[in-house]
Amino acid sequence: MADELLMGAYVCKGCGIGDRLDCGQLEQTATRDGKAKFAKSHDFLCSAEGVAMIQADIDSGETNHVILGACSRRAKVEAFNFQNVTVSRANLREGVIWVRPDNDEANETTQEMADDYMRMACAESKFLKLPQKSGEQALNKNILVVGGGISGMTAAIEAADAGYPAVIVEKSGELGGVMGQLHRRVATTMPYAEPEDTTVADLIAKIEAASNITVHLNSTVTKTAGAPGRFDVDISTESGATSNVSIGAIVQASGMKQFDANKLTEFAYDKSDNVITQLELEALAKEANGGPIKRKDGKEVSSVVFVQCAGQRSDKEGYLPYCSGFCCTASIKQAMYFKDANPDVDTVIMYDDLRTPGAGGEDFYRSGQKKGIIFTKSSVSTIEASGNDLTVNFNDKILNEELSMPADLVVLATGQEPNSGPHPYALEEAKTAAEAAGEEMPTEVEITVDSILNLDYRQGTDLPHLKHGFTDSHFICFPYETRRTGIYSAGPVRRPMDSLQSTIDATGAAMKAILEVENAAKGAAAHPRSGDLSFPTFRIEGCTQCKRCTVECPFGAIDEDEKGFPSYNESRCRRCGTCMGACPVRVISFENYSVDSVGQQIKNVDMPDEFDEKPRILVLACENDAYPALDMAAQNRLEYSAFTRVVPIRCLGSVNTIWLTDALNSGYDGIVLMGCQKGDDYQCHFVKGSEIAHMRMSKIADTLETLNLEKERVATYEVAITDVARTAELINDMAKTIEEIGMSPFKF
Amino acid sequence: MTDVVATNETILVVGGGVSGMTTALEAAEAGKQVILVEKRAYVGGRITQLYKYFPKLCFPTCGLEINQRRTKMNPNITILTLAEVESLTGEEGNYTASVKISPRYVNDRCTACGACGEAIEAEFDDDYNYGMSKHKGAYLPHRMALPERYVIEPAMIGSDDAEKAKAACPVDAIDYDMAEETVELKVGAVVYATGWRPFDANKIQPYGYDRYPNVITSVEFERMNDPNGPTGGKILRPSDGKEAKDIAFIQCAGSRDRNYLKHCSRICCMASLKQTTYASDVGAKSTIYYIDIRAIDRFEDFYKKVQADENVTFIKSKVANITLGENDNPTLQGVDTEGYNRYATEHELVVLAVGMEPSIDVSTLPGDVSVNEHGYIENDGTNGGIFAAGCASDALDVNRAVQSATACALKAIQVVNRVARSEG
Amino acid sequence: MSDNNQMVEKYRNNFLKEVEANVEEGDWVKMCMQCGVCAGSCPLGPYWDHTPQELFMMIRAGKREEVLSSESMWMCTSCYNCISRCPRELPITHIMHGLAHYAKRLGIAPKQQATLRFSQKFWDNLMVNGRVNELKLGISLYFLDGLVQGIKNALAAAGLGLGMYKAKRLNPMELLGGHGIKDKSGFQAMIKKAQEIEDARISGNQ
Amino acid sequence: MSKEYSFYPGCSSQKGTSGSNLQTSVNAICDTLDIKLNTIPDWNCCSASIGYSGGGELPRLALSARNIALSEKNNPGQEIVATCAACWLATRETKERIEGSEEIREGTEAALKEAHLEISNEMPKVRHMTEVLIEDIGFDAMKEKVVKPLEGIKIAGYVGCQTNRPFGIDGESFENPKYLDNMVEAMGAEACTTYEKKVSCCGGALAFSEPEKSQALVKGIIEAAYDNGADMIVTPCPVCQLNVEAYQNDINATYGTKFHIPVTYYSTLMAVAYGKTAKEAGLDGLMIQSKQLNDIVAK
Repeated sequence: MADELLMGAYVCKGCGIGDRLDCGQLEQTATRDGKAKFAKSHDFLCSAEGVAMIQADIDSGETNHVILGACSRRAKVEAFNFQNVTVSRANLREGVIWVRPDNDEANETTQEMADDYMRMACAESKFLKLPQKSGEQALNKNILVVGGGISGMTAAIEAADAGYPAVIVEKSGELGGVMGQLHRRVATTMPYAEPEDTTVADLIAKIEAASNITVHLNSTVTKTAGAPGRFDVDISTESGATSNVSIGAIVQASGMKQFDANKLTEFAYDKSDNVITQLELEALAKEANGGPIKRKDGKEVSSVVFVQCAGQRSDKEGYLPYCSGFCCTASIKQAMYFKDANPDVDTVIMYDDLRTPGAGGEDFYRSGQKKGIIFTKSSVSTIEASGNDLTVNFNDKILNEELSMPADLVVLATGQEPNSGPHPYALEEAKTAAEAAGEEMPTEVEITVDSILNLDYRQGTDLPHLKHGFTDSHFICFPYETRRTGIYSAGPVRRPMDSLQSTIDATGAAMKAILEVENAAKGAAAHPRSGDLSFPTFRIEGCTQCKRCTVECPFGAIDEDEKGFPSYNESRCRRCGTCMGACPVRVISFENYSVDSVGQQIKNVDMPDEFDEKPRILVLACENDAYPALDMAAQNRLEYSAFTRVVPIRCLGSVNTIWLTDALNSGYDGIVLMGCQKGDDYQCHFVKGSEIAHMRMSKIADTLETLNLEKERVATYEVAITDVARTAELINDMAKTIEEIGMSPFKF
Repeated sequence: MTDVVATNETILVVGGGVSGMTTALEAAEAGKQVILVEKRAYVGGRITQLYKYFPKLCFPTCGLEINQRRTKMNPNITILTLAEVESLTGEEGNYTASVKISPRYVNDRCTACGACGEAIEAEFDDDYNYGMSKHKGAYLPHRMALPERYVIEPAMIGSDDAEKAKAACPVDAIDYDMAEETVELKVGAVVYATGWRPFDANKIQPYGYDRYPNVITSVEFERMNDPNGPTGGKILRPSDGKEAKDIAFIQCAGSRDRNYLKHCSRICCMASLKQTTYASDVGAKSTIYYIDIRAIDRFEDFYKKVQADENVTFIKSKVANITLGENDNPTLQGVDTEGYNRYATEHELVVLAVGMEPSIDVSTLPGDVSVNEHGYIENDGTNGGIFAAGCASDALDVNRAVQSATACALKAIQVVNRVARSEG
Repeated sequence: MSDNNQMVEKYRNNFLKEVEANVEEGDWVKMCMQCGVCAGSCPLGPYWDHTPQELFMMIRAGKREEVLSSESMWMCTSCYNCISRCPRELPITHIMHGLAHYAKRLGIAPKQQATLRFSQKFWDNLMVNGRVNELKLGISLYFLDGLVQGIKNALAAAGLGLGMYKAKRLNPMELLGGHGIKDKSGFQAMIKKAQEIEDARISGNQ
Repeated sequence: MSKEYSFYPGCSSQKGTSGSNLQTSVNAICDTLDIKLNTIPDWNCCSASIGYSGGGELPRLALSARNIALSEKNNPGQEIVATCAACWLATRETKERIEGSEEIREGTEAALKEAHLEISNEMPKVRHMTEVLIEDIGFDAMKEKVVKPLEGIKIAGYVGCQTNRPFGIDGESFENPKYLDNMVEAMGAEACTTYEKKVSCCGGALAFSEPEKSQALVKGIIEAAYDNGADMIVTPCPVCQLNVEAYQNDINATYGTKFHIPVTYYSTLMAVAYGKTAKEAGLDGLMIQSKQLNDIVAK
């Protein structure tokens, strides 16, 4: 593409735009004010003919910066998807005619609105560049899999099967993980009636047979530097021997650890050998191998009680608050071990809620009943051990009685804890919690676990935790979105799950890793701005090494070099622009999104003078939620103030306060910021963007004071995509506020 | 005539709900050619009809917006709407799918300006709102519908309104000459993401859904609570349009029951827990009648939160039957099995937490595909290049459905990569 | 130690096994998932001291005496509501009949239980002629509680009797024999044989 | 050509017994509809669902097995039809129980041997009279034969328990069967379609052993009929008929109600509509006479 800036503006007359607006004037505005090289109108721009017209101009080199005065940037995307040129869109349909009444007194302001959007689009266009390659792109198909349990083995096998070589790092001496310790696993296929082979042996065999899977046993990851497509990973053995591999993307399948049953003193785990955990029973079952199961003292077990939710679903200090999900079916399976060996063994499962979901779960439950397993809804209070005799004291919730019964063996379903590394934001979160609780600020948090990944990242060594130590994603619709691009966790480290779930999960994680490998090769962004080829750069000469960008990046994408300058990692970056918003000296920008590309839109709005009684309201709206909500308000023909000028932004986190001060200085009467919900159930797809923005805006009050403007002139809201009517209301509220407090004095 | 380019390195995804879109997007963004076949006139499936997700109480349309943007921008995905796979033959790496495409009567010139809808009177039951409201004969299925194109109700064809609609269209996008057509697609791998349908509550005779106006289903209740839904977000009794302040939720309505669906539908417990928050938000009381509350993994946190809400009561009991009480109040008969307590309790509104029924028509599958007795396709490794994603494979919540769909993308990629390798 | 013995019995599923082996359709008991639909569906539910679902739990809990001596299952009207609604396909009505019969067979059933006595009379009555003789059945019922109570009952029911007589639905001639089958001997031999087989099976299990 | 069935009348429908007028009226409509019922010779009692105290599983099954065997022997190739719910249920259950278990089949066969009888592997279908009418004759054909439509009578269709559960009529719901209402309307009367007690229990045999409890149930059944504006109650079941009709005075005495509502059989209604005499229709068997029906007969 030629370096010369050739802006071509196109105004669509379709969808009533032509009837409602003076398109001739819009063309003029684009050329006269917007400095477009030319402007054309078309009756139906998104039609094949209209698109062809534009494409022809592009092909003939007439334009390389296309400006479309038509519908919302969310509409007709496929039609206006031009290659090798920048495209800016003035939203004349959803942004103007659909939100304004069609009558004489409205027409003037409606036209002004449209003219401004043309100016804004031109201003943006001027500052847009086509993303160029950074030179960082490289195709590296190697997938690192940390953990050799069923999740890890599955991830490796599935990736390798698709042609992406896998490297497994397992800290123990053999593959298999927890699954390897099991006798059988819960049924995973119809008729879901019998315990199944764990498949661990098959998986190991597959791995040994695979030409493109390498396995490092007795090894851990001692360093992970770089970024997707160019991870530089050290793998060290216990003996300290270190090998270095180059990796494209990472799957963390570090699995689960058993809850420490010694905490369960009420269940006499610490007192009796005959009170054991599910995993310990697996060992006994393996030993018995289909024969009668004997307990430690050699006695054949003739009665066994399974205590569900042992140390789980509890608010007690040190207990697990969550449900581990797998234990109900696991206990049914284990009771089957006994029943299959000898139907006369009494097997009682004491549960609170029996959780055997899905098609298979309920079948397996019925199969257990058919085999004669007794299920009783009850809560076990204590287990008494005297010698080898056990007495289980419990409340039968159906018979509503306090009962007790003897048992040869008691199995505690203690559930699983994630085997995750230290939480990078532990201290930060502890502080916020302390602040909320009004307690004194902690200065440090105790780290009790070893690092799994040893990330050489500015923001910590491991994947951030979500809750209860799990590395899960916060997003229901995007379960794999971690805050460390190119590193995906799978299996029980991510969420409590059983082996079938882990297998599916690991396959999914492998898919994400492969996709990230491909993205890194293209220099394309991962979710949610999938495919975005731009990346942030900064003017080193302007940088003050203030570290805000490196601290605030929600994805830990930015490191610091030895001099303290930010060093960007393109393929870690998600293109939210939070760094750009953070930078006090405004040296950070993207080729297709910059302080100027937005700032100039704001500045290029025509600013009537104070006495025109035509205020200007700037709306900065999150492109994923608030902006669509505004579009839908328009669809519903909800009206909002004609003095509104909306600029879509990638994330509220990308809002640089300079935009606001400039806006206020240049005479805007009110500013409305619309971002996503923050806090515990945040909906910001860049995680922290909205939160950070709210923090920054709380400081804008000072700016307003120095300008001695009323603080009501800037309002920040959490807006959901469903807040269709509300978006319009919020704007109109600001319009009302301005009527009350009067116009801004800063009009020049 | 729709012409679709497909080769045996193409991945066919059947069903464009959250699972199908996920599979399609992951595969397409990894560089594969994908054809997405959707029965409805728009993609997004059932999540477009959900008001909120558990446990975050966030909005499904938020994720939908991202996925739709990804789809619009991705040239590797071809979407066929109003299309159904009628039959599939062949083997791994070489399948032929015959796809029936019903006419939309609106071509891609449509700008969704809405002129056609305004021009006409004819109204039809709105399936999107489970028949609780009407839409015009020319309509946009919902505000975020992708493709963003109007649809003409076939029943309207030939009427004056049909002509009015055509005349009103400023861009000549309405075309009544469109006819049903069948296209044959040659593909390498097939992912069924055909999703689920709510179990037909009319069949649950003891609960009188077919007889009592104030007995509704959980999916209807969900639409009701959407501010953009048929009641503008108000919980209204169908019998008298009054706001319901005392709501009963009956779990396992059609699930875990050999008379209906033998399996546990997994989502209903969490869905009802979620829906109690809608009720609490407007100061209404909720009572949940359950057998086991299945709030698995960290969903337990949400369960605890709801238990702490004094507006919500839990009763461990499968309701025996419902009779009609004063002013159309359903009366629930049963026994609280915890400690034995017989009840006959009136509520103003009853919500049946209806189960998930797989919506795949098994007869369209090749005979050798494993399907379990509940109608779910089993990914047991014996189905060649055919895989099941999301609720075609089991009763799953959205989160697990997306996991499964992502996994299926890789399984399908493995197949077409093998084809590519073999073809050199 | 008796406590302890009792405790030892509890939650041993011996009684469950006993029920599975000896009670009509007893092998279904273990399939109950305690949803309570049967309890809520029973027309005489309020009169049961233990509802079916509770009885099933008690059987699993080894509460042999309590279950077999209970009046509950004698409350079954055979309306089949529970069967048609049970999500787990348990033939509850039959299990109730089976439990009742088994309790009676073991002599643990409450002797004065009205339905027990009526049921017994009904059976005995039909055993005589192969068909039920309503009048004899009726009269024998009235005198179940001895003469005095019998007369009271008779007077109370006189209106009914008279009405039914008028309506030709109660025939005094019945007393002189009335309906019956021809092949009585074959009939009784058949029943005898059936009983023998059943007795053999059950004693075999004990 | 007339349809033939092997007929199992059951104890309560014998001459001079509680359900005899069911028998009379069924004969009447069969005559009109050209249905031939061949009574099973020497049939015996099925023990209803009450003989279980004395009779164990196998002896009780043997009872019905004997009737099936006799039917196979004397009315070969004919489906068994019963008019009494309990008879139908017991017989059909026996068939299914025998088909469902080898042990039970062997047991019953051994027992039958003592009576020199046997059952085949393919035992005949066991059907209820209403099934025959609905499935083999059909509502339209039933309607065609109406000569005296039962105009102006509002009738609550009380299906009861055992006619409806666990088998019922194909395609009908256990909770809200509609066929009895349809029959009523086919006869030109008005059905109380919202009659919510149509399948609730009358106490069955417990009417004898637990009169108070049972009468409390019957009270609800009658009350609901009045609430629905019914002139009379119609039922297919002899036990229901007896329980709901016979105890109205006792109930009035206990609860101070003023119940006096006729309770007839569907077959009585049909016989009347088919222009039969009061005797043929079994109207004389009613303890509570129905003026409306008598008037129509007199027309």
